[in-house]
Amino acid sequence: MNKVSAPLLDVRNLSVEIASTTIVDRLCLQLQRGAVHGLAGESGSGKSMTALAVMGLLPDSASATGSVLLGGHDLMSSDDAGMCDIRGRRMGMIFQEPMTALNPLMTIGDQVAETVRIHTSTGHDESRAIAASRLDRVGITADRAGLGRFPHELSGGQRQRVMIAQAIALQPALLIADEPTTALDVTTQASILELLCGLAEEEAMAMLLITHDLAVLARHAARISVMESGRIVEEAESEALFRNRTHGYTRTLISSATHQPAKVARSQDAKSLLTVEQVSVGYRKSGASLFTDNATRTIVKDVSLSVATGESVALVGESGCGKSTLARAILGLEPLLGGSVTLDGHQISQSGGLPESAQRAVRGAMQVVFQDPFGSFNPRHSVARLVAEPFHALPHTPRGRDLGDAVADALLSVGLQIEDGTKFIHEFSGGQRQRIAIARALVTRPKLIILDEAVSALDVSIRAQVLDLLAELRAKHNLSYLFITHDLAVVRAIADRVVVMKEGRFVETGPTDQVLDHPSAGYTRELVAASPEIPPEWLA
Amino acid sequence: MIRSNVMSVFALAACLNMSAALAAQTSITVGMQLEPPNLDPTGGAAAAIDEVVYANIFEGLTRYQADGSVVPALAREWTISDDGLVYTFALHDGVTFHDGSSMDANDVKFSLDRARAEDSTNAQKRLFTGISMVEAVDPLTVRITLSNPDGSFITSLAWGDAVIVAPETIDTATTAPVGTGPFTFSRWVQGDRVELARNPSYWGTPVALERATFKFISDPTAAFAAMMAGDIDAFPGYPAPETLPQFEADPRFRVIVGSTEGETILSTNNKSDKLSDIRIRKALAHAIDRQAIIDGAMFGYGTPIGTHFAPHHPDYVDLTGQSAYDPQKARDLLKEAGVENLSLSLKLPPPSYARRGGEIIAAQLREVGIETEIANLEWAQWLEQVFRGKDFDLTIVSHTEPMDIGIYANPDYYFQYDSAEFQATIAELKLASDPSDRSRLLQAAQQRIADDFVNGYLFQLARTGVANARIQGLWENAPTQANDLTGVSWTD
Amino acid sequence: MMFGLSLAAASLVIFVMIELVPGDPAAFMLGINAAPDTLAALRAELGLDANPAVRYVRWVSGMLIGDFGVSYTYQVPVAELVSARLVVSLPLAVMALLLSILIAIPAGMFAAARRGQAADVGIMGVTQLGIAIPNFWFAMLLVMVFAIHLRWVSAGGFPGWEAGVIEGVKALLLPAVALAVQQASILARVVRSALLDTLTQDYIRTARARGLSRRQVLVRHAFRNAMIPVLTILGLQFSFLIAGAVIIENVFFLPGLGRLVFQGITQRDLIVVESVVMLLVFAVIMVNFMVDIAYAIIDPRLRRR
Amino acid sequence: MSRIRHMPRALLVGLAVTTVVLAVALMSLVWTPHAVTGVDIAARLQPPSTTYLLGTDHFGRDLLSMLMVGARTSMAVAILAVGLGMLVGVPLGLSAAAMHGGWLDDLVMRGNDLVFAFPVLVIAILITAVFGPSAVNAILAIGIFNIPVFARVTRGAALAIWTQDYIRAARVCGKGRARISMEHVLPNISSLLIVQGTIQFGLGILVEAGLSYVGLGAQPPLPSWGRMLADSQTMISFAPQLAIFPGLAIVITVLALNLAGDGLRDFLDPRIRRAR
Repeated sequence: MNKVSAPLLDVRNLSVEIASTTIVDRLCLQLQRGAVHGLAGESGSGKSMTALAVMGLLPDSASATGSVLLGGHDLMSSDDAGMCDIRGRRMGMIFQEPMTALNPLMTIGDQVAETVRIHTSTGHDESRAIAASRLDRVGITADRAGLGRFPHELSGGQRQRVMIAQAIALQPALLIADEPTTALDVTTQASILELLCGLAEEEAMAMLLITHDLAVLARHAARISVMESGRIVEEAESEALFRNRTHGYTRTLISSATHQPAKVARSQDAKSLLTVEQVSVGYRKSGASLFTDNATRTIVKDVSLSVATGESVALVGESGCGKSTLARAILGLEPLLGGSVTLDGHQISQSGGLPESAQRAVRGAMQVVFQDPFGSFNPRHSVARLVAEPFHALPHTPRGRDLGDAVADALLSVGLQIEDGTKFIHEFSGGQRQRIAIARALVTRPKLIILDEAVSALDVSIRAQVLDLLAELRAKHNLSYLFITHDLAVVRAIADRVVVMKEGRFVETGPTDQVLDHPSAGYTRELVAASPEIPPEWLA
Repeated sequence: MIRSNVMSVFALAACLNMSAALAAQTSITVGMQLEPPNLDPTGGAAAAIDEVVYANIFEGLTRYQADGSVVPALAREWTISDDGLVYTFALHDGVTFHDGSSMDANDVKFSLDRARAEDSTNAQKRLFTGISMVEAVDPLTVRITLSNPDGSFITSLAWGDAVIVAPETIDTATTAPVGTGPFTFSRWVQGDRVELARNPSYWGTPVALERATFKFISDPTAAFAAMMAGDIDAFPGYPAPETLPQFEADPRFRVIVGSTEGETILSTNNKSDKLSDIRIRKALAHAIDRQAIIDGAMFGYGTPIGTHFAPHHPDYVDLTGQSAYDPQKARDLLKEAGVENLSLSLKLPPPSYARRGGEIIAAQLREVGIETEIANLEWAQWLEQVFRGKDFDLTIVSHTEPMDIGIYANPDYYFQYDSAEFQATIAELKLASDPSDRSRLLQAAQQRIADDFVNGYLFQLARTGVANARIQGLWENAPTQANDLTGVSWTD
Repeated sequence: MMFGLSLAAASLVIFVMIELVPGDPAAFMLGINAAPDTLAALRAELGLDANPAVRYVRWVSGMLIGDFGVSYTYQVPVAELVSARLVVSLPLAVMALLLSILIAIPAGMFAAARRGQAADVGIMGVTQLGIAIPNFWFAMLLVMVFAIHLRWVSAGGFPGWEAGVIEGVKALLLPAVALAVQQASILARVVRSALLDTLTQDYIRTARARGLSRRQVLVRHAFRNAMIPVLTILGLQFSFLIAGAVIIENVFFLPGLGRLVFQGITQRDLIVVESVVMLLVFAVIMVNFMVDIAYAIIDPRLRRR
Repeated sequence: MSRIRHMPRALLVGLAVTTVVLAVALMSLVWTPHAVTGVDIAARLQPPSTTYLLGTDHFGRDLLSMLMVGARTSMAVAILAVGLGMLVGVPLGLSAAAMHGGWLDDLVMRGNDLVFAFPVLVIAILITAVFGPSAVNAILAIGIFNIPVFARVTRGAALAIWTQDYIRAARVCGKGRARISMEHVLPNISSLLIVQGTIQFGLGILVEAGLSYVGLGAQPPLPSWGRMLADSQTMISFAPQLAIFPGLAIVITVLALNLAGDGLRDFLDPRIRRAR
């Protein structure tokens, strides 16, 4: 691309400090009209602070230095009134969380029209008309009822479209999108990204697309800046960036994102460890009376699944498809409406419930790792106590020294130190916590570990390490995994077999490569197509 | 007979009959601490009823005057048969009730028959039990026949419970009283006030006031504030004696201090095993410093008494010396009685003389080694536990009925004094008609109960009132429970 | 359904509680020298001789047709007494609430807008003081200053609305102020913290990104969202103000509901106590119901489609 | 913009004053400047002097000594009432949260709503009318209304904890609801309970003052701030110290407790919100 025209946005030596900690360090960035500029980096790298500094919306505790020129006008020297005039009119911003980023008490029409009304002298009807046309542009049918709807009546994707509409209502020159699709399902993500990039081109906007997902940028951004610890370590055109991988950090990021742990060899004829037979799970609808029959909402509908010893099975699907509910049902945390679950030859769950003793017999054989590395641990217990918790109510609980040894073993096997057992959970990073969670799952020497989005909250580099650890442990202990995830990249990395789930039912089951490379079900094809991927040829 | 009812312990009514001068201001707001539960004096016991309606709305055949004497009211005059059994009353002519109907002998017969009937709810029914027959001889003549002679019958008829009511309006008398008095009832805002208006067709001397409002303020602080702020013109039974010096110092106000019939006593349960020993009761009497109680609880208002008798009565004997404050003697007596670590319950009803006096007495008893456990009770609880249940050691209460020493002759009365000798004295008194005999017997009775240290005799309750300095004609003393406004007027 | 059940449960609790109160209303009415037969006659007349179950049913079924019984002491229908008291208590509660709102909402908004600054610290300090002051003590000081020394208003009492609206409002002013101080302090704190809560929400940032100034954001977006916790507190306060003015009504000798109950308890006019407490509970449940409706008006998420 | 970091300071002041009041209350057990049980009518209504630092009341008792013992009464009643509320309310709230959506939860919440619907002061007066006025019954009356407060706060906070993954992890380990409540839930809501306890403590002192003001609190001769106010009200114009000092004592104590409570809330855990 030719760089003759003056950049629309010119950020020079931007530094942001909070409580004398440097968050953004002498950052320089130029954006051109009509182009999408990617800003990549892991959490805490300062991406969002950069965006907020450009918008002049830094928290009160932060201070910024340097210069931000928008179309030649210095934003850093504007007061808040001046910035108010520019925000919404000359530049707009889209945030990550569509569920909370819209005022729940205001109709979407009013929220979009508000951008128009506070910047122009347009009347009520006219601003509503503009709002309607902008909503129409982002794909929200703008009949009158549409304008009068409230955010809670819309899906996440629709809300994100409303967000876009209110940001582009006055056709700003600059649009900043901060992780605009991170909270969305992959199929929704694809369409939102298409919409954004189409808008940037059509309305000649400069767009700053901030994301942690390199694959998203590979597909949509013309240029990419990579941020690490507040600094831009590399900036290049997309393809060049991926092909050359000049900077070490960029290399790490790219290799982590596409990381594949060593495949685990295993015998194909291993016996079935976990059998899920025609299981249905659901809830009684709130407000429904005890006496009406069809008062339940079924989340998981009549599904069957088996996991063999040493096998790793991925259960993949979008949010709300019932995959986590099924996982909880297998763990005995949800009652079954129908069907049964058998583990290692023992029936552990069936509709109508089973005595506690049925579960106790095999309790040590099945463990779980949850997604949230922050919410998974009681902050008031020592790590050793946390790790030892699964021994509770096992028939043969080790005591004293044996217990200490078991905990030490588990900690060592996930790459932590024995001394870490005396510490508390707040002393550990997210990745370390997920290791502790795995240690906790390992301590009873289980046969099956259920991993519920266990790596989704981790940055790519950490994720790669944890995936390696999981692969290693599986090989060492002949473990079976049931991996619940929405991320096809993770599926590819860890699963022998994959089960695709949609609206409570299984739509496709098969070996990972076969399902992902040659999907047979329409939904699977859609899913695979929508999953962003760095073109393999760029990585050659 | 003697009456002692719960409400009346608050009751501090007033009297002073003066000629009424016409003044520019013709309305008055009178403060009262307690609100009457209803306005029918023949159907309720509360003193507050009489304090509103007595002499103002309702009248009886006879009535009390400010000085305590009883004079003719609706009855012009009467004759008594020689055997003292038949009373013939001549009624005033031209007396009408507020509804316009005339008051005649049939109304009198109705009222008295109703009061003494089997199902009567008259609180002072016993006043009428001596009546054997009431006859309307002609419209202006009533003949009453008694079963036994009764020297105090004329006085009994002056009670608020003996007022004359009309059969047509008696059913609504609780909320809309219709009487023959100089004021008519206009309205009652429950919880706040009762309003009266001048009766234009009053049979007697018309009153100076055109309107009168009784306002009910139970809280002493609020009473003080209302008086100070001028919201109330007169508060005859003013409940915060500690503030009287302020009113005295303020020329806008006049402080009226009078006497009541209220003997304030430390009632002692004579049947309690801790107190049945006279030495212990005597020790209690000597442990008490009356003046400290009068100063501390009543801020100096009150007269020490040594027996159950009003000091302003001619037959009063000052026996305070017999139970003079002497803590050492009290300790000796206790030692002599062989009691140690005596602990007594002291149950106090709401009035401040009891609550404050109780705290002082507790401290004084502690000085001589007697511990008390104070329990502050509401009237309902006090009635239940102390008066009826007799579950107490000590209590403080003011007996406000006139000439009520006879209660000591009733061994079932709550303090349970049972003395054959005293009972004989009272029986003799009932039959005695010679004034000097009566005087002797009354003095003997006073001496007897003082000698037996039945109760701790503290002080005669003073009637402390505050009024706007321009008001005249309010009662000073309280011979009966009343706020007689017939003689009240404003000066300029 | 829930409504009826709550009321039924409440009525039972109240009845049982009142049954436990020692003291006989008839004995109280007749005084200490009442003859036993007089007492029995009165008890029968008041219906006190029936067994508790019968009296409960009598009471509840009476209330259902609007008959709350007849006061033992006043011997007038309880409904009449209550309505006479309500014309004092209700306006007092409304005045106190209005005062409280008028003070608290601007103060809370002002403090929230200046979070951490001297004005905020000052306002919050005053509200802390307002919460800590016993209202009867404050009332006492008010009377001393405004009624006795300055003689601007009367020390208490209520002339009745027929004396004119101005006179009525004047009589209720000091009590309303005394009641409002604590309520306003609580409310101001709630307004402030609710506003600060909503100001950290994502949609506030979105609105700022749209170009709204801090002030516009506060007025257009934060305020309405902050109304939800504020409404909850307002509902609680109104319930409290109707019933909770017992002491204040005594200080200002106002003929209100609170004093009626207090008097009813001390005079063992149990039918009045029962009925008024029931009425207060009913009022609280009604207020909660109305608050729920108000939630739905403010928050579309709570509306039924 | 100059920012005043007021919270830590407020917390310090609050805690310090609370400690002083508590210390004074405890000290009154062994020493007061003058005896508070003696009555000395001759020395009544004296203005502040070197003998009587704050003057004397209408019975000639030393006001300062009365205030010290009154602090003990108020504090003891409030602490025990809050303790009663916690002792009953916290287990109720914990069980309700553990059985979320079950009949027990329903029962606790309905019961809470019912108690909340009753006018506090009126019922407190009724309770003392039933059982007779005494400090114990004041504790009971105040305590009963603390039960739903703690039940509600505990339930709300516990429900938030119950959604955490570590609860799920514990359940997978086969731990029962009761055990999880004690081991995982209670420790993690304890700071919230301390904060609420502090605030209820302050409220308790106010309610106790109100009850003893109408004569239903601790009985004489034990001094209590509320009754001291009631006793001295009519004397405010000639002995203002009698009405002013007990009032100030209440204000200062409640203020200190509220400051401490608010400060603790921010200090112990900035994430927790005032539960309603």
